[in-house]
Amino acid sequence: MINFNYTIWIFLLPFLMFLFLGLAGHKYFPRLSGILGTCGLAVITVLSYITAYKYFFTSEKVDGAYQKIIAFNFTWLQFTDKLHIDIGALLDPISVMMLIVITTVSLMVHIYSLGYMKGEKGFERFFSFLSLFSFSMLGLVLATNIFQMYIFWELVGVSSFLLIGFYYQKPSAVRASKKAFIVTRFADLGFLIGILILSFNTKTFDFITLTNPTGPAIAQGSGIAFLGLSVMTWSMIFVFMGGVGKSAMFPFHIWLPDAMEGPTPVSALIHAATMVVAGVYLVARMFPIYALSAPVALNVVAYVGAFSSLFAAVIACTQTDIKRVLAYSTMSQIGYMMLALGVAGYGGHEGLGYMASMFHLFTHAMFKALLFLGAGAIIHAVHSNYMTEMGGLRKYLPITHITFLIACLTIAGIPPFSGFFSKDEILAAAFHSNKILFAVEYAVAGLTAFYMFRLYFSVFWGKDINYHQTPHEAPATMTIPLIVLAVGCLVSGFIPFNKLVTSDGKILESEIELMIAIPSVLIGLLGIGIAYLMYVKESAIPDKLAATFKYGYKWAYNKFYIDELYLFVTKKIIFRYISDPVAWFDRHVVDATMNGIAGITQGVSFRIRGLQSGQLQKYAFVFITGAIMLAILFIYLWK
Amino acid sequence: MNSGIPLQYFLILATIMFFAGVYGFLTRRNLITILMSVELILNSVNINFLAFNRYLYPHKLEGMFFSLFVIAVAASEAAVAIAIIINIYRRFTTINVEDVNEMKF
Amino acid sequence: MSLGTFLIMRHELLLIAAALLVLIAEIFWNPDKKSSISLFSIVLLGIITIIGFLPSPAGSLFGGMYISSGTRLIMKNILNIGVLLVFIQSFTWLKKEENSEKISEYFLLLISTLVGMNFMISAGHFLIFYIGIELATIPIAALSAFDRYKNKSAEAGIKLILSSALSSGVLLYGLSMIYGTTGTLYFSEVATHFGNHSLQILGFIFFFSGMAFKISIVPFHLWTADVYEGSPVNITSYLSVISKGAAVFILMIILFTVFPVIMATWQKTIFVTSILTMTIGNLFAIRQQNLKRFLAFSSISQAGYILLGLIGGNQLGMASVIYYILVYIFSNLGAFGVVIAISNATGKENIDDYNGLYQTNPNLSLIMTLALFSLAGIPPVAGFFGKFFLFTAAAQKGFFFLVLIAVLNTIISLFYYLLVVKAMFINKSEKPISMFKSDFSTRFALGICVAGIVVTGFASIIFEVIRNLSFGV
Amino acid sequence: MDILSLFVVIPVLTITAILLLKDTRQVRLVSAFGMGLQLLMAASLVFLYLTARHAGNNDEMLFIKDYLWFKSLNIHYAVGVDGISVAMIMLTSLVVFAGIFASWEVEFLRKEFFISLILLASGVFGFFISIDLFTMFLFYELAVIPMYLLIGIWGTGPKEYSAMKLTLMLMGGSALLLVGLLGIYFNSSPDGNRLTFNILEISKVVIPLPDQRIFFPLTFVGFGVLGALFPFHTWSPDGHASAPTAVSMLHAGVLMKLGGYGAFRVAIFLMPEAAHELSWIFIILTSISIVYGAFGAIAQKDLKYINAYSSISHCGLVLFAVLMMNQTAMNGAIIQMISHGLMTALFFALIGMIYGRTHTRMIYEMGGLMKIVPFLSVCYVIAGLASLGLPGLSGFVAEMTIFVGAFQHPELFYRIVTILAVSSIVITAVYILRVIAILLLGPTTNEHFEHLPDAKWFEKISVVTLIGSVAAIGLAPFWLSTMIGTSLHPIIEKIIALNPF
Repeated sequence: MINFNYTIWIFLLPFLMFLFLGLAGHKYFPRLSGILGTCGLAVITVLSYITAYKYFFTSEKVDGAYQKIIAFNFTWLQFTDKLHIDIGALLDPISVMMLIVITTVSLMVHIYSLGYMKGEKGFERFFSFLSLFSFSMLGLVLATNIFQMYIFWELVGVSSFLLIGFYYQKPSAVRASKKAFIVTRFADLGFLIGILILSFNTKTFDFITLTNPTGPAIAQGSGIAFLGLSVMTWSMIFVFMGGVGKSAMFPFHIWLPDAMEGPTPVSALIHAATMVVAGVYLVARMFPIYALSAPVALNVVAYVGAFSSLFAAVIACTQTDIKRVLAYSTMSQIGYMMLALGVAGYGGHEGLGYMASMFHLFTHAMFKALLFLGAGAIIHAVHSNYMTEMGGLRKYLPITHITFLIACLTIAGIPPFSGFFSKDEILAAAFHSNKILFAVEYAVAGLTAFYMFRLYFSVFWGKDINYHQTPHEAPATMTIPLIVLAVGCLVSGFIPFNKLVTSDGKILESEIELMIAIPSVLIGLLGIGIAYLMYVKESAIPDKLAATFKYGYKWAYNKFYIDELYLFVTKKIIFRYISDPVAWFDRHVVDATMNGIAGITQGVSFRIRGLQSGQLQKYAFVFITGAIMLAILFIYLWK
Repeated sequence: MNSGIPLQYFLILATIMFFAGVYGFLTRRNLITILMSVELILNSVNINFLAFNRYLYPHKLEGMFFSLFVIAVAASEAAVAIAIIINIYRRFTTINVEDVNEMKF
Repeated sequence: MSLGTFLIMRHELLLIAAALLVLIAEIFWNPDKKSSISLFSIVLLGIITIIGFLPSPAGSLFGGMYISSGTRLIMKNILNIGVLLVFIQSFTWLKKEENSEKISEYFLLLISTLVGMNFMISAGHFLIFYIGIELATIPIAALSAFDRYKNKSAEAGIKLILSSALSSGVLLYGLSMIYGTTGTLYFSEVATHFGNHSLQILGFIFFFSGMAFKISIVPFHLWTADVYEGSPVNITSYLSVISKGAAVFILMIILFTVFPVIMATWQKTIFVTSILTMTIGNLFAIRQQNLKRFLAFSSISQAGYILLGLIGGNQLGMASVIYYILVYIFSNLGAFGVVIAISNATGKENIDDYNGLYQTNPNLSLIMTLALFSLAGIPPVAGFFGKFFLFTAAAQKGFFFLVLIAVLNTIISLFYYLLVVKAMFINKSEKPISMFKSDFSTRFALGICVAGIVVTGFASIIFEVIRNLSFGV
Repeated sequence: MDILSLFVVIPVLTITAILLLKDTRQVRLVSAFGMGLQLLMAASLVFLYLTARHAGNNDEMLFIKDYLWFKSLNIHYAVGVDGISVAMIMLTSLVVFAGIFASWEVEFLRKEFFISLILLASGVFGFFISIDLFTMFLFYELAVIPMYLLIGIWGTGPKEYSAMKLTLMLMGGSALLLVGLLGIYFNSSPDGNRLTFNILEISKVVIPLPDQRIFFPLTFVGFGVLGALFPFHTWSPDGHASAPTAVSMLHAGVLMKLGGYGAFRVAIFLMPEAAHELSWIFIILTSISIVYGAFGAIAQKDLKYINAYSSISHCGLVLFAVLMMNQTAMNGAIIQMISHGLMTALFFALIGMIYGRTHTRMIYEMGGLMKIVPFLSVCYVIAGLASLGLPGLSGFVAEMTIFVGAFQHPELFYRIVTILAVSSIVITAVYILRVIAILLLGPTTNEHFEHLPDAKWFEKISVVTLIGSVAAIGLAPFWLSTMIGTSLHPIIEKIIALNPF
C-alpha cells in the first residue's frame, strides 16, 4: 500500500497561494505574483504526475481492477452520526486522470497568462483567482463524498464568477459573470436537492459506499417510488441537473457563450478544459448508481447530451465571434461526452461508452485549450473577436497557425490526431446501444468539422485585410504553451485508456472498428471540404445559403432566442410579477394592517371623546346609568 | 311596638325620594337646586335607615346614629358646596350648571 | 380602657394634633413669617411619618368600630410617605404671594383629609368608614377650588363636590339596603349575615359604584379629568395618588373581609369594569395635550390595572396591590413633581411645551422618563415589578384572558408615555423651556421619588414584608 | 461575584464610567475598552466552558449561580450557560465590539448614544445568561426599550415613526410572551405548591397538553415577533432603515436572535408536545417568511431595506429549523443565528460606512464603488458571498446543516416544505449579486464620488473583526457545531421522548 498523504498539498498549496496573493499581493509584489503563482502550480503539477505514475503503475490491483484509495480524510462538519461532510482525497482512475488534465492545462494557462495578462491592472488579482480556481477544481475531483464535491462545486462556480467578471468595470463582463453565477446556482439547487434526497434514503454521503455496485445504496435505491419513478431516479435526475448547469448543457447553456467576456486564458482553462467538464465528471463519479439503479436518469443524460451537441453545433455554424464559436463547440463536445456516458453500462464491454467519454474528456481538454489559447493569440494580435475583421493571418502568425490547424484537425476527428480515437470510441458506443443517437452524433461530427474549418479558413486564409497595425506573433510565454498542447493533441490519442480508465476499473478490450471509423473520417473530410469551398474560394455560397434558409439561419444566429426566453422569465415573471407584488403586498397589506390597528385606536379615541362633555349632569347621568346597568347585569342576567 | 304603617310604605317613599333627587340632579340647571336634590337623596337614605332600624332591629340604634351622622356630614358638604357656588358666581357671574364647562374632552 | 390603648390609633391622634398645631401656628405666628409655616408642617408630618413606622400594637377600639392591624398600618404609612412628598413638592408653589394668605389652610385641609383616610382604613364599622371617606373628600373639594381667581379651579371644585355628594348618596343608599338586610353595620357581622339575596347584591352594587367613583373606575370616572385639570397641580397629584390609593385600600379591605360570600359577583363586576377602565382610560389619554389631563387619564387606566390585583381575592393579590400603590406613589409623584417644577417656573403645562426639554433641562427630562417608564412598566424600574405582580396575582386565579387584555393595554399606554418622551428627547423646538434651577425642596422630593422608583423594585424585601402582612379571602 | 454576572456588571460599570466622564472625547475610548474587556471575557468563557466539558462535566448547564430574589413567588436571579448560550454570548460581544467602532464618529449627544447602546447590550447579555424566566423576561424588555431612543434620536429618515412602530410591535410581542410565561409558571409544578420560573426545573415536569395548546402559541409568537415571524415582521424594514449603523448592527445581529433563542429555549423546550402538534402552522408561516423575505429583497432599492428583508428571510430560516425539532436542524438553527448575526452586522456596518461617504443608500444612485473604495467594496462582496451561502464562509455551514437536518424529518410534508426553503438560496443569490453588480461593479456613475476616502482605521477594526469570525466559522465549523451539538442532547432527548422519531 503506497502512502498518498502528500496529496493534501495538492489542496493546500493553491489555497495558500490564493490567500497569499490575495491579501498581500497587491501591496508588496504585484509583478512577481505571476511567477509565484506559476511556480506554485508547477509544483502541484509535478506532484500530480507522481501521483498518477504511482497510482497507475505501482499500486496493486485486486483481481485486475484499480482500487479506490482514500489518500486522507477528516470530518469537517458532523450532521448526524451517519451523515457528515468529510474533506479528503479519493484516488481512483478518473480522479487521477482529472488531476493530470487540470494541472497540465492549468500550468499551460498560467505560463500563457504571464504573457497575455502582462501589464493588465490587477495582474496579481488574476493569479490569485486562478489559484483559487485550481484549489476548488482539484478539491472537486478529489472529493471523497458528494457533499465535499458540492462544496468545491460552489467554489469553482464563484471563482469562475470572479474570473469572468475580471474586468469589473466593463458592464458586459459584469452582466456575464452575474448570469453565469445565477444560472449555475439555479442548477446547483437541483444538485443540492438531489443530495438531500439521496442522503435521506441512503444515510450516507460517501462515494465508496454509494457507488459500491453491491452496496446497500444501489440495492434499496429502486425501492420507494414517488410519482412513478423510484426515489433514486429522482435524486439522480436532480443531481444531473447540477451537472447540466455546470457543463452548459441545454437548457442551462446560456451562460457559457457570455462567459467569453472573461480574459481568454480563463476561457481556455475554466470554460473549455476543466470546469465545464465537471458535470461529466459528476455523472461518471456516480456512474454505478446511474447504470445499476436509475436507468431512466441515465437515458435523460444521453438524450440531453445528444440534443445539446446537435443544438450547439448548429448555432456554432452561424456565429462570427471566434470565442463564441469555440464556446458552442465546447458545449457540443461535452454533449458528446454526456451521450457517451448515457449509452454506457456498468462493467464489461458495456462500459465502452464510459471509457470513451473519459477519453474524449481528456483529449478535448487538450485540443480545446489549444484552440482557445490560439484564439487568444489571434485576438492579442488583431485586437478583435470577429472573423469578419480577420483573414490571411497565416503569414503573420506562423506558430499560432500551425498549432491551430492541428487543433482543428483533432477536433474534426482526422487520424492520427487524438480526437479521432476518442470520438470513434464514442460513436462505436452509441452505435451499439442506440441507433438514433448514433445518427445524431454522426451528423454532429460533420457539422463540427465544418464550423471549425469555417473558422480556420476565414481567419488564416481568405481575403487579406489591411490591418492598421500589422499583427505580430505572440511572445514566447504564449507560444510555448501552444506548442506543448499541440504535441499533447498528437500523442494523447495513443494513451491506452481502455487499460487505465474504465467503469469498473478492469481492463476493457476494444479496438478501432473500421466500419464506424472510416465513415466518421469521411464525413469529417466532407465538412472540411465544404468549408474550403465556401470560405477559401471566396464564393457567395454562404450568403446564398443564409438567404435561402433565412429563418433557420436567423434563429440559429440568435441562438434560437433561448436567452430572450430566460430574460423574459427572470425580468418579467420573477421581478415584475412576483417580487414587486410581494414588496407591494408587504407595504400595503401587512404593514398597512399593523398601522391600521394603530389608526383604528386613534379613531375610536376621537369618536368617544363626546363622553367627556364637561357637563356635570351628563357625568351624573352616566354614573347613575352605570350603577343601574351593573345592578341589572349582576342581579338578573349574570347571576 | 308596631304602628299602623307597614315598612314597605317607608321603603317606597324612600325610593321615590331617591329617584326624585336623582332626577332633580340630572335635570335642574341651577346649582343650588342641584344641591337641594342631593339633600333629597341623603334624606331618602336617612328614611331607609330609620325605618329599617325601627321596624326590623329595634333593640339596636345603629341606623339612628348613622342617619344623625349623615345629616351632619350633609350639612358640612352643603356648606363647602355653597362656598364654592359663591365663588363660581363671582367667576362666571352665573350659577347655571350648563355654563360651567370650560374643561371638556 | 387605659390610655395606652389609644396608642392603637396613634396615627390619627398625631395627625389631629398636628392639625391643631398648624392652626395654633396660624393664629400666633408672626404674620410676615407665614411662609415658614409650610416648613413647620412638613417637619411635623415628617416626624409623624417616622413615628408611624415604629412598632405598634394591633387591636380594636370602640367595640370593634376601629380596627388596627399590620396591614392597615402599612397602608397608613404608605399614605403618610405620599402626603409628605406632596407637602414637600408644594413648598415652592406656596411661596408665591397669591397663596401666602392660605398656607396654613392648605396644610390644615390636607392633614384633615389624611386623618379621614386613616380612619377610613382603620374602619371596622361602616359608620367610621363613612365619616372617614367624607372627611377625606370634602376638604379636597375646597382645595381644588383653591385658586380663587381661576375659573377652572372653581369649576373643578363644584364638579368634585357635587358629583362626590351624589356618589356618596348612592353609596349610602346601598349601605342602607345592606343594613336593612343584615341588621348590622359592623364589618365582621355583615360578613356573617351576608347571603346572596338580590337586595343585598343591589346594595353591594350601589356601594361599589360609590367606591368606584373615588377610584375613578369607568363608568364612574368622568369627573376625574376635569377636576384634575382644574385643580392646582399639587392637589391634582394628591388626588391622583393619595385619595385613589386610600380608596383602593379600603375597597380591598371591605371586599376581602365583608363580601367574601359574594366573591363570584364582585369578581365579575371587577372583570367588566377593569377592562372598561383600562381601555377607556388609555383611549382618552392618547389624545390629551394638557399634561395634568393626560396624567389624569393615565391614572384612570392605572386604576384598571390595579383592579387586576383585587380580582383574585388572594393574598398575592392584596400584596401586589399595596406594593403597586407604593410604587405608583413614587412614579406618579415623580412625574407630577416634574410637571409642578416646570409649571412653577414657567407656568407651562402642555406636552408641546416640553419639546427639546432634554437639551435645556436634562435632569428633569431623565426623571420624567424614569417615572413614565415606571408607570408603563418597563424594567428595570419598580413599575415593571409592580405590574408583573399584579398580573401574576390575576393569573394565579386563572384570569389569563383579563391579563392578556391588560398587557395589550399596556402597549397603548406605552405609546402615549413615549409621546412625552419623544417630545422631551426627539422633538426640536425653536423656543424650548429655558434652563432653570429648581430649589432644594423640589429636588429633594424628586430625589426621593427617583430613589423609590429605582430601589423599590430591586429590593425584594419590601415586597416580601408587604406580602407577609397581607391576607386573602 | 460569579463569572456570568460579570457580563451584566461590566456594561453597567462602563455606563457609570461614561456618566462620570466630563470630556465627551474619551467616551468612545472608555466604551471601546469596556466592550473589548467584554470580548475578552467572552473568549475566556468559551475557553473555560470547553475545558469544563473536556474535563467530563456533563451537566446541562455550567457555571450555574442561583440567588433567591422574591421568596414568596420563588423568583430567582439564576444564571447558567450551555454551549448554545456561550456561542450567543460570543456573538453578542463580537457584534457589540464591532458596533462601538462602527459608531466611532457619532457626534450628536455622544455620551447618551454610547450609554444607551451599552445598556442595550447589557440587556442582551443578561438574556442569554439567565435561566430563570423572570430575569430572562426582564432583560428581554430591557434590551428592547433603549432601541426607541437610539432610533428616535440618532436615526435617519422617518425615525419617529419607525422607532415608535418598532417599540410598540416588540412590546406587543413581549406582552403575549408575558402571558405565556405566566401560564408556564402556574403549570410549573404538578402539585402546584412549588411553582418556579427556573427553566431547568420546569423542563423536568410535563405541562398538561390543554395548557400547552394555549401557551405555546403565545410564547412562540411572542418571541417570533422579535424573530421577524411573518406577518409580524413589518417593524424590521422600517426600523433597520431608520436606525443608526451600530443600532442596525446590534438589532439585526443580536436582538433578532433573542427571538430565535427564546423560541427554542422556552417555547419548544418547555412545551414540546404542543410544539410538535402545532408546528405545521408555524412551519408554513416561517417558510412563507423565508421565501417572501427573499422576494421582497429583490424588489428593494434601498440598501438597508434589502438587508432588512434578507434578515427576515434568514431569521425565518432559524425559526423554521427550530420547528423541525431534531438535533441537526436545531444545531443548524443556532449556527444560522450566529452566522447571520455576524453577517448582517457586517452588512449594516458596511452600509453605514458607505452611507457616511456617499450620503445615499439608493443603489441606483451609486455605482462602480469597487474602484473608489476597494476595501469596503471587497468586504461587501465577502459579506454578500457569505450571505448567499458560499462554502468557506459561515452562511454555508449554517444553511446546509439546517437543510440536511430538516430533510431528515420523517413526514413528507416537512420534506417538501424544506425543498421550498432550499430554493431560497437561488433568490438570495439573485438579490445579492444584483446589489453587488449595481453598487460596486461597472463604471463609476457619479463623478462626485471619485475621490471618496477608503476605510479609516476604526472602520477596518470593526469590519475585520466580523469578517474574521465569519471566515473562522466557515472554514472550521466542527468545533462550533460540536459545542452546540453536545448541549443540544438533553433538549433533544426531552423532545424526542415524545416525537415519533
